[in-house]
Amino acid sequence: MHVPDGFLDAPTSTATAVVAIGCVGVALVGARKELDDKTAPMAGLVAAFIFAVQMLNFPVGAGTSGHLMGGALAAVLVGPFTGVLCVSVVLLVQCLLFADGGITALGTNILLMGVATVVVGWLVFKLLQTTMPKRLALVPAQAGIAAFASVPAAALLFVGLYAVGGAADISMDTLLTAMLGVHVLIGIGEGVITFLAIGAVVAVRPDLVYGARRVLARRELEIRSEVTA
Amino acid sequence: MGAGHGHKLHYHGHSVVHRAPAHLKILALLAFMLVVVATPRDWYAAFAVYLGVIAVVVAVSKVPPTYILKRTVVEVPFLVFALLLPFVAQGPKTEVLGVTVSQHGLEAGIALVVKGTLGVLASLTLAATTEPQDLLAGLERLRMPNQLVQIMAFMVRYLDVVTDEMQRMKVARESRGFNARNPKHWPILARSAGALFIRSYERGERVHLAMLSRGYTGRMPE
Amino acid sequence: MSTPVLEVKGLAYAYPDGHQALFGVDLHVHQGERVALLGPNGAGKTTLVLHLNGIHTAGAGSVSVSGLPVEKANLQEIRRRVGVVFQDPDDQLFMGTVRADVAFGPANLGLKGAELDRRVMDALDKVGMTEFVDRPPHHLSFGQRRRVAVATVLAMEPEILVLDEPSSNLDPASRRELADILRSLDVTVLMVTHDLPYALELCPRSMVLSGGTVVADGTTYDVLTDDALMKENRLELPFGFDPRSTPRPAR
Amino acid sequence: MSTPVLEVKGLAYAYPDGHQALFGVDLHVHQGERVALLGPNGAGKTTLVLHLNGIHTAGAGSVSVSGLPVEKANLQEIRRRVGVVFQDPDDQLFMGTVRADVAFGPANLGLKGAELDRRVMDALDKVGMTEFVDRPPHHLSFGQRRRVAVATVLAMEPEILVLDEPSSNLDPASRRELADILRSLDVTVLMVTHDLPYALELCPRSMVLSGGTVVADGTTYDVLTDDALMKENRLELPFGFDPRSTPRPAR
Ligand SMILES: Nc1ncnc2c1ncn2[C@@H]1O[C@H](COP(=O)(O)OP(=O)(O)OP(=O)(O)O)[C@@H](O)[C@H]1O
Ligand SMILES: Nc1ncnc2c1ncn2[C@@H]1O[C@H](COP(=O)(O)OP(=O)(O)OP(=O)(O)O)[C@@H](O)[C@H]1O
Ligand SMILES: [Mg+2]
Ligand SMILES: [Mg+2]
Repeated sequence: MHVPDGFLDAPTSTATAVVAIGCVGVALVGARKELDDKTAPMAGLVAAFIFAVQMLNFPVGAGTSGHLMGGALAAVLVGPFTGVLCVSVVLLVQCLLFADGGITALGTNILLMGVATVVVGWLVFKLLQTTMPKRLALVPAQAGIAAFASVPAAALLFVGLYAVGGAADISMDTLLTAMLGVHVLIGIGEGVITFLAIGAVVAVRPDLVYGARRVLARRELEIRSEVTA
Repeated sequence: MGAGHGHKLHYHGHSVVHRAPAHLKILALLAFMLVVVATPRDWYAAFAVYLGVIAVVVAVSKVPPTYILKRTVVEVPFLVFALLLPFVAQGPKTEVLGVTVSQHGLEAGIALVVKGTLGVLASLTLAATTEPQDLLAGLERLRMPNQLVQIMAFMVRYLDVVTDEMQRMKVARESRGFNARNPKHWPILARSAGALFIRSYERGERVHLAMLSRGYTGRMPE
Repeated sequence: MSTPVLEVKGLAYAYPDGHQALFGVDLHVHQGERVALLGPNGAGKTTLVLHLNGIHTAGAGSVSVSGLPVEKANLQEIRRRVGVVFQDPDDQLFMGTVRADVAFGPANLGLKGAELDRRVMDALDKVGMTEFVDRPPHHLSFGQRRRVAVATVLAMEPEILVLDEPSSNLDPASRRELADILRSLDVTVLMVTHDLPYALELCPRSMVLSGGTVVADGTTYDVLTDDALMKENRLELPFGFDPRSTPRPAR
Repeated sequence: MSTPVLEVKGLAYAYPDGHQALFGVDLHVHQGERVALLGPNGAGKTTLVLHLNGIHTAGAGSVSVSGLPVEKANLQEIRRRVGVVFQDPDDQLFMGTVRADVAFGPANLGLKGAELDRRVMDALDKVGMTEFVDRPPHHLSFGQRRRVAVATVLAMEPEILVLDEPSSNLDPASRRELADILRSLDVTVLMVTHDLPYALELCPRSMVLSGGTVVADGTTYDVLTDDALMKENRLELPFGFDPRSTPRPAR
């Protein structure tokens, strides 16, 4: 759902840009706790992966294009604040190097795909974590469900923005039904991919999953004293 | 993993446009598009002028126009949307070539195509004349916060690592009699995608540590 | 004489960046031979090896395996016959566990269930890696990865084994065990190596590749004792080793 | 005795996936020594080496370099003093050209212009790679990449050189040249190797690491001639080599 230049009217674009800048600012402050020497490369990789995933762009039914978003995946892997930063960077690169999403619509796009999916994904994930038993094996499923929920949420916001600043007055009911219908389908794909990806990482490098840190047990080291020649 | 030896959209060249500082190019793109978006949708002459401006920049840059035109396909999904607008929008109807369509939707659709296309052409011109590395430096000069710069630097680098690892895995698979055309092999591809993620991460992590081992402090030496 | 199992004629190749690595290579290897491929760094050994199962495509000249030209139509069959152990084990291992990685090749040949399992465990047993069967390969030490890489190829039971520096990064015992394995198999072996005593021990015949052409071909003993040839091609005998004073290895 | 330049005490470490690799390692290396670190595949040699400049962080125990504990505050200084050549050259090379890659370290130390250039060309000259200065490192042969990897570290002129299997994949002449370079430098050397004659030739002292602990430490000659120790740790002398019949190397 990369919004191109001129899709929403100027006041709406400006407003979303201001809100997006605010959100990224909050994320920058929040990410200080999440981002260090070792997690910076991880954030870069997550960005690269989301980039790759979003390249799978397929036109769908009544209008807009659909593709996976990766917001929930980012939130679970690197934390919500860094997650917002990752997706925002992806959108910036896509806009500047691939002309995917207009530069004047960058704020809108960040709000839709960077902020909405990450926040909704993270909230659902946290909710599931607090209500379910603390087990590492459950993390991928929780992430998958969170990812599924995040996509229609972003679609809803998209319809809202279009109602405010859309260029043509189409029936909101039609748009809403179409967008939700399509994005529930995309959400299923998103959920499955997120489940698989988080599952693969949890299996061999659970320490890399931000959302799994809480459930990681501390390990004891064994010392073997041997007679040295 | 070569540190930024071009990307698929970069067209190697030495024109004025290539050499212009990246931060100025980004600002120019932004200003240009703001003007385009703010232009009322029925000032068709203005849009013709904008298109002329892009054409001149492309000509100066010596990037073959077909090179840029071929890449406008990213726009296709929204073209579909624009084409549908006249049929789904409400309001007064009008007739075009014997088909009844929404007057409002028609105008909106045309405006969408025009403005969107200008945006795509302008961005592609920037992409074709700017290395990712320079773009990064440009954004840094524009005071993009350091955390974002770092994430973007790693992202650009990882895109190389991931493609590189993917290529290696492909060769390895084929040497052992694998043939990806067969759909029953898709589960294998899915599983090796998980391995690809960890592998790329760990390779990138080791390289990052190698950089730290040689005194890297987060900024490339001149 | 029978058709050679490996036949390379006038092979030339340039990498996509324009760098030419092979300048007309001719070689024949016959059924059951064990041949060492020696030569300095950058001679083109790896480039040559990657032509033998069609990973690179000849720029000029031809390669054939048991009379079958290496070309698109025959690739499937050729890759079944020729097993290549790459110089870098990271190029060879790509699945999430050692078991899945070793099973990958035989599974592509159509093996299933117990038979597949037996192949996998057999191959891992040969290289002494059975206890690592459920670990991810990229979490092993370099030498352990090398051993798994060898196992992935052994599991396919190819007729022709091509190994690119298989002994590097192996501990001395594993190196000897690998030699034992190679000697015990009834296959044709072409082995790239910089370890000259190892070549003498294992391969009765040696070829020297230098600057993209074959500059010598003869018994390993003759090659290693030809001082002028050795010097020209950056081949030197290691500290404390003299082929003249070792027992001539049995064929 | 002076403070050791490398001091490791009770070092234990587990990888993030839970696999423990070091179980309490103790070792000292003094100024100007050349020490070989031997041991079977998977012994923990690489894991140990990566603690010496703070790439891994000790799970238990401590590491210090010239009296400076390896911890966050000292990392910058320690990485200036300790140069590590990784086992896999692909982990070490990351820039677009050989020149940029070799210049990376010295440039981070603040070198510029002609001085930087001299360092780069000197280092490349030592490993015989000057003619490749403008090629991308990932388009080189494995052995060539290994040589460039060594050059990237030599260019930083560290006080302590730690090398993880530097001779693997090198052609015999390069191997000897590397030995000559290491002997000519006035630095402390810790070298991981599976090449026992090479260890004997170059390092008067050897340590054996096995199962994550140090099981032997003595002169290389004594270690290589201790048959029981050798057998236990998968160390075997190669075909045709007998340390007892070689000249005792000069220190
Ligand atoms: N991907 C590549 N692109 C361009 N040139 C390459 C590439 N790989 C290798 N070369 C060049 O081709 C020549 C032959 O390389 P090759 O890898 O075949 O050497 P080799 O004999 O295997 O050496 P080594 O003993 O170091 O493994 C070298 O000069 C090398 O620089
Ligand atoms: N990234 C990793 N994650 C988990 N375990 C690892 C990882 N790297 C190595 N190991 C394990 O730690 C142990 C020690 O590995 P290390 O790489 O230090 O061995 P090494 O002595 O260097 O062996 P080699 O001679 O084969 O290079 C091995 O059992 C290995 O399987
Ligand atoms: Mg090679
Ligand atoms: Mg090692």
